[in-house]
Amino acid sequence: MRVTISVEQVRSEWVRRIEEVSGQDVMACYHCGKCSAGCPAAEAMDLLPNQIIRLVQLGQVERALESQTIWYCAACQTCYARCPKGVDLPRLMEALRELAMQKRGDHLEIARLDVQALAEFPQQAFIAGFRKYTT
Amino acid sequence: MPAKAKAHRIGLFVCHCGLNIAGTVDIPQVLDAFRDEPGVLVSVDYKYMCSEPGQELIRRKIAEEKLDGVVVAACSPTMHEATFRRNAESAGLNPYRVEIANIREQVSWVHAKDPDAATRKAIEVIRTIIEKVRYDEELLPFTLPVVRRALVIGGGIAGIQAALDIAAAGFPVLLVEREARLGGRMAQLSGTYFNFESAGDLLAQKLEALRARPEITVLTESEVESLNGYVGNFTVRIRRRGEDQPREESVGAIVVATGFDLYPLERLPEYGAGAVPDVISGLEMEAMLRPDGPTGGRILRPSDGRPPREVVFVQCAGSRDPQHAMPYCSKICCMYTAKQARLFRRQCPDGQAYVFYIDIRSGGKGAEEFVQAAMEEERVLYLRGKVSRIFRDGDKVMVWGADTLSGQQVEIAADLVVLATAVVPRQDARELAQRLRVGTDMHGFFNEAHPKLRPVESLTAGIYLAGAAQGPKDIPETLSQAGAAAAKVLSLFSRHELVQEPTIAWVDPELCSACQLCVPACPYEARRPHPWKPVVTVNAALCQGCGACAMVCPNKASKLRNYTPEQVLAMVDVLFAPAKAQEGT
Amino acid sequence: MRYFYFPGCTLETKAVGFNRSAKEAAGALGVELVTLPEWNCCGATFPLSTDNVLDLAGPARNLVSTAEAGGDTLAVACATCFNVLRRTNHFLRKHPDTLEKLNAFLERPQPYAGQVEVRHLLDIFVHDVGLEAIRRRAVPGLGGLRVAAYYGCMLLRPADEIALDDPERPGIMDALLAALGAEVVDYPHRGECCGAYLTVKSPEASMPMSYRILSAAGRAGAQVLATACPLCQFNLDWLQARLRQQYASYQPLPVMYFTQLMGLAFGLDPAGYGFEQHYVDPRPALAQAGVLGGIRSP
Amino acid sequence: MERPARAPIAHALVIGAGIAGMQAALDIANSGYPVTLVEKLPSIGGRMAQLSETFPTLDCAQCILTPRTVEVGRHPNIHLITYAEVEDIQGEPGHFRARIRRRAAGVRWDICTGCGACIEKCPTRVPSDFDMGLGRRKAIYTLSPQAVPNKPVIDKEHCRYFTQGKCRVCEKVCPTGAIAYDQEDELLEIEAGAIILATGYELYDVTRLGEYGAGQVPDVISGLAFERLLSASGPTAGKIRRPSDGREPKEVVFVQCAGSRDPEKAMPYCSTICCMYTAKHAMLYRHRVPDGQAYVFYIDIRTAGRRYEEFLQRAVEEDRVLYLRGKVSRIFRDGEKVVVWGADTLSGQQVEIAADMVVLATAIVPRPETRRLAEMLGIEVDAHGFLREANPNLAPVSTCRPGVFIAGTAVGPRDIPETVAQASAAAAKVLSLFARWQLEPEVEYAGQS
Repeated sequence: MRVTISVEQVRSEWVRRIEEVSGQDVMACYHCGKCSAGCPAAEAMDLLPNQIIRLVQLGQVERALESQTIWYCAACQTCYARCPKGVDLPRLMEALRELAMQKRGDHLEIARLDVQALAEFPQQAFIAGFRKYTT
Repeated sequence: MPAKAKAHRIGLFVCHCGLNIAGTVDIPQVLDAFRDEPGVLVSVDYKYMCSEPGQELIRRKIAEEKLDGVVVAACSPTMHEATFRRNAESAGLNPYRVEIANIREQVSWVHAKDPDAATRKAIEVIRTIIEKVRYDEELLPFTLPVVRRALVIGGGIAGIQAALDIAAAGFPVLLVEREARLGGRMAQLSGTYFNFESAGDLLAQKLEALRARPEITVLTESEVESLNGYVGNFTVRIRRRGEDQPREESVGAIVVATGFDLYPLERLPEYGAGAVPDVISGLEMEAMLRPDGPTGGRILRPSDGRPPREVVFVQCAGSRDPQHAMPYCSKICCMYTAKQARLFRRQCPDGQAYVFYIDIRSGGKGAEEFVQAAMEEERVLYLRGKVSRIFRDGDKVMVWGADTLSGQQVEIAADLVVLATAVVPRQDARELAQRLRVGTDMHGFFNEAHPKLRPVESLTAGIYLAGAAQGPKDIPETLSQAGAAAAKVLSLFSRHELVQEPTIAWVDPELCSACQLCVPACPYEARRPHPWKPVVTVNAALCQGCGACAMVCPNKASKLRNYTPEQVLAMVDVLFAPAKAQEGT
Repeated sequence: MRYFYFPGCTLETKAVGFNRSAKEAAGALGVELVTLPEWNCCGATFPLSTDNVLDLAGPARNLVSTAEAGGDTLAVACATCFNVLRRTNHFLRKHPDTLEKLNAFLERPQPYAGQVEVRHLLDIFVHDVGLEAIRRRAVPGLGGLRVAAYYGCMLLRPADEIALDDPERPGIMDALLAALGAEVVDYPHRGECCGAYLTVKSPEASMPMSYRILSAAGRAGAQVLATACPLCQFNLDWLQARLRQQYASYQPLPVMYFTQLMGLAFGLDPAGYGFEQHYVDPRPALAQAGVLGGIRSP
Repeated sequence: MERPARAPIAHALVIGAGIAGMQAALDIANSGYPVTLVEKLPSIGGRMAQLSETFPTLDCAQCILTPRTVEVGRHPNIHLITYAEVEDIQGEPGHFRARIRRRAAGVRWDICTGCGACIEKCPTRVPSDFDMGLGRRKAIYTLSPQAVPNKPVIDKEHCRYFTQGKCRVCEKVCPTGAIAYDQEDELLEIEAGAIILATGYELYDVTRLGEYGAGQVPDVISGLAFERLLSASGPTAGKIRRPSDGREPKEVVFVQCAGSRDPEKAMPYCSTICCMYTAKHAMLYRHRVPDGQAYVFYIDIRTAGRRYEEFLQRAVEEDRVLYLRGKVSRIFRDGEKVVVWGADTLSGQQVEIAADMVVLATAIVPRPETRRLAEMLGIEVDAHGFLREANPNLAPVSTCRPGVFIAGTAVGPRDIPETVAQASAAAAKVLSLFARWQLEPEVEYAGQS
């Protein structure tokens, strides 16, 4: 499918909000791909981390929000530690998660979790998980 | 066979050239083959014969063994013949008794897969060259006067800089420009990409400096019609538009700085073939960005004169396309595109610039930072992918491209499209090259003598190259190259006379019948019938020793020094009957 | 040496063995850890959005409490708590406006000025106690037990904020373990992420991440993997049952807290170290290496 | 020589004898003016002497360089001072005075014949900087067999006589008695009318690239080290052997932008030459190891230059070099392999290559002494330490100080043809100046545009 790119799209309110919430300039990314190269969770992702920034640059925020990638980011900071342009990708992912949940509600339904496993998890796993997956 | 004193104390020096030769050719076997060669007193090898220890080895052997001839089996004579001859001369041997057996370009490199055959061929090549040395005469070079005045062809920034640097040393310069005004392509530019300095201001400074130099004579609306002569003594015929008589000028050196053209839009059918008014070239964009340009510095669509809001820049329009257009990279487009996109955004704060690219080539000082700033400060959106199609759709220009980074096909309805069309040689570059007798590549860019170490010299002595006539380059590089060409001219002019190689043609008056077949055969116009004697004469200064005259001479009266028919026959003989030839010596 | 100590939620519940061994090991080295009065949860993740003032209040409150109690250092064992507290502190020091807002929000008598230093126990042991003192105290020692030091994310990144070690070539835990008499093995993934909280919703995502670390440590010859983070410990330990199902040749590797190894090296009674709560029981490996010799398993 | 007291001196000082300094010196000397050429190392040729073959023609570097070094070494107008550094420069255009410290070589070069007996018999071997640590040299050494001048120096830090007080083998075997252990540094004062700075570059320190192994993984080497492996006169005689175990690597990964285009962690600029030399490396590797596979990780392939794009396409098409668009994130040792974690942003996949060897195209950085010389001369350097042009668009070889010119990679990363052109351009400035002085000897200084 051919995607239409326009000034309205690349300068959309969504892009502005993501930049504001994340505190990041998405245009700083020049797509060297180092984030994608080192991401330890990439195996589970449907898009690579740099492709997520790419979609935001193109103003295709909706596609970025649909991607499972944002939920698989563990904020491990590997990408940010090595980014040549100092783009804090974990913050961008956080902003996308917040936006996704504002639009669609929580990503985690506690009732659906495996009860047995639930009893096993350490406290911090819950707290962290709930903070990332719920509003 | 002539009864002259033949070389009979010959030294053979075989170079390994690291692994370049030794990796293929069996050097010990080669040395063995000449161990008992009559007249060959020395046969030794060394890793790099051209290095100081290698040269020292040759000098020592010449002295110790009183050698009267030397064969160096190594790389092509164009590389090191001069080196080895100079070296031998310093050891007291006549340099024209030194010959190169090319066992690299003509042996090891081309037969790398068959070492045995390569070794046999190396031996044969060396054998013939030894035969040649036996018959080599001891020659003396002669000198020619130098006209210390330069001709610069092309009045763009390259030509201006070269003229300035030559004139600064006090030498007269003739600057010939085809157009009515100096400045060339730089006069068409808006600003440079480092700091947006106005190209016009920069050019004005250079022109001011030019006017302050009494040594420089500017001939506008003029073209070089023909060239005769040789390094230090060229005669050039220049015709000014509208004048009947061309003027003839004497110069000692020439700098060719004729600049570039752009690949024509009409030859890019998928991009509208020049028929969509709002698809323009980079130079047309420059014109709009120039404060003194047709729009007073405002970017306006050619179709309706309105300012565009969305502008798409398409790089590699005709470049990096061996199938349809030019295979090479035009080098300057990435940077001027970034500059134009930034300038557009500064002019139109609510506008959006898009750049389609394959690779962003912002090499060079400050260039990468400049492009990054375009993305961050002007928020120019770079899209990695070559545009496939551009067409008009109402008052929009549709651009079909791809973003290979997100893996999507994209479409932009733009108001204006700027094509970074390929930098190509001037249309008539090849004709000029023929007139000047310098080489061009397959595209028509002038060829340098060596891509690494002799970037501003042509293969014709006394003719130097500067700027985009030699290949796409930006302004700083052009200025450096122009300065470099000037340095070569100044080196030449530091001497009052030049040394000329004596390995040229001569006419044996006993054999010449003055048939004059050789006169048109000579590509250097070095031959004239004698005013009253029935022979043809050779202008030694013009003769380059190519041998065309010897080929056509029915009487074998035209001969090349140290390439006589006897010599060549001896070389052939020894090749086909080595045993017999050996008996004969 | 006396420090205020922040145990954190997990060390009070799921990781009591970590808590106990940390305190005992510290005590054995003459380090007194005074539990911070009225400590509260750090929040488990450092807030990453810019509208994060309220999210910072939780962790910041612990810093304020430390300052009010007259402490200049807050010692932390849990790598996650350490990361969150330290980043919070760093953020407040760099953003005086946020600090001011927080002070107003917390309404404490003394406004906090960023004076507390958040430090990890590894840092205190290695730099305040010193490796030489640890080496002297390490009797009976670890007897050449082959240990892979695992740092994960929280002890290392972001480097300029955490500043505990070189994020690409960390060595502080290796140095400590070596001083304890362990043979530290070299393996490439000591700073790779284990999957962290992804396990809560998507264990299938954290599995390959943990596998990468465990298998590399195992190939390098490790008998035990050492960590400083309860979440890493959990992921790396708990997931091994699944890894065994998925990869036929997978060899289990016990995952321990570095403080548990300290206790053993110092000859302390590991009774309360909670070995029985580990999914991969470390005791056989320890016994095999002779480290549990003489100590009765509970 | 009697001149008016303030007559400017038509004598040039060129600092640095790499290809830039040599070219500038030759252009000036060939025009009849004397040149003093000062080089820090024992012999001339600079970085180019370390290269194997050159792009895009694959001419062997040694073959095209040696005639130049020999020419410089024997030029009657060039006063060559190697193993020496400029310590101080005073004065003004036309009348610079430079103090040069020539380090004690421990060998009397005036009587040394360069026979090499001392080098052969020296019992001490140390890693060779010239071979980027991949090969070894003796404690008395020349940089290469083709060195100009071909005279050895004693490395006092490693020489047994200097460190332990005994040995003196070189002294015993020297046929001319040239060994002089007690030789002292020599201070030379020279006067010059104009100066050209051509001090060259260094490589970004790999130990600062933690994620790429920080120099700790032996089979991760720099591009310049790979040049030495490719070089027929290098430590492996041109055979591709990896440093850890001497085996022929079957899969080699080339990583571009190692320290370049990285404003956050390293250098923000593009180092310009890496794309071409990496394409050359990959190509030459495939020629030497026909069953090997070469991979190149890149962000943008920057093969702008005459016949460069065509060269690149040849590497891809004929030598089947696989280019992967993405910056490498991590390199680590795993058993006998060097594992490279990268991405192919074009297919949108993370990739991992278990390579036998990795070559890093480390960033070009200025030498620290360039900044020192610039300060001495009162000329500017940029934020990184590269020399600053008077105006990059108008006067790329001039500086803010009249009479002081610049050339080569000390000004910024660039390839050999550009360096050579720039060096000649700097020479042209000097030649114009000198010619003016000769025409109008009473003029102290003629301004330059």
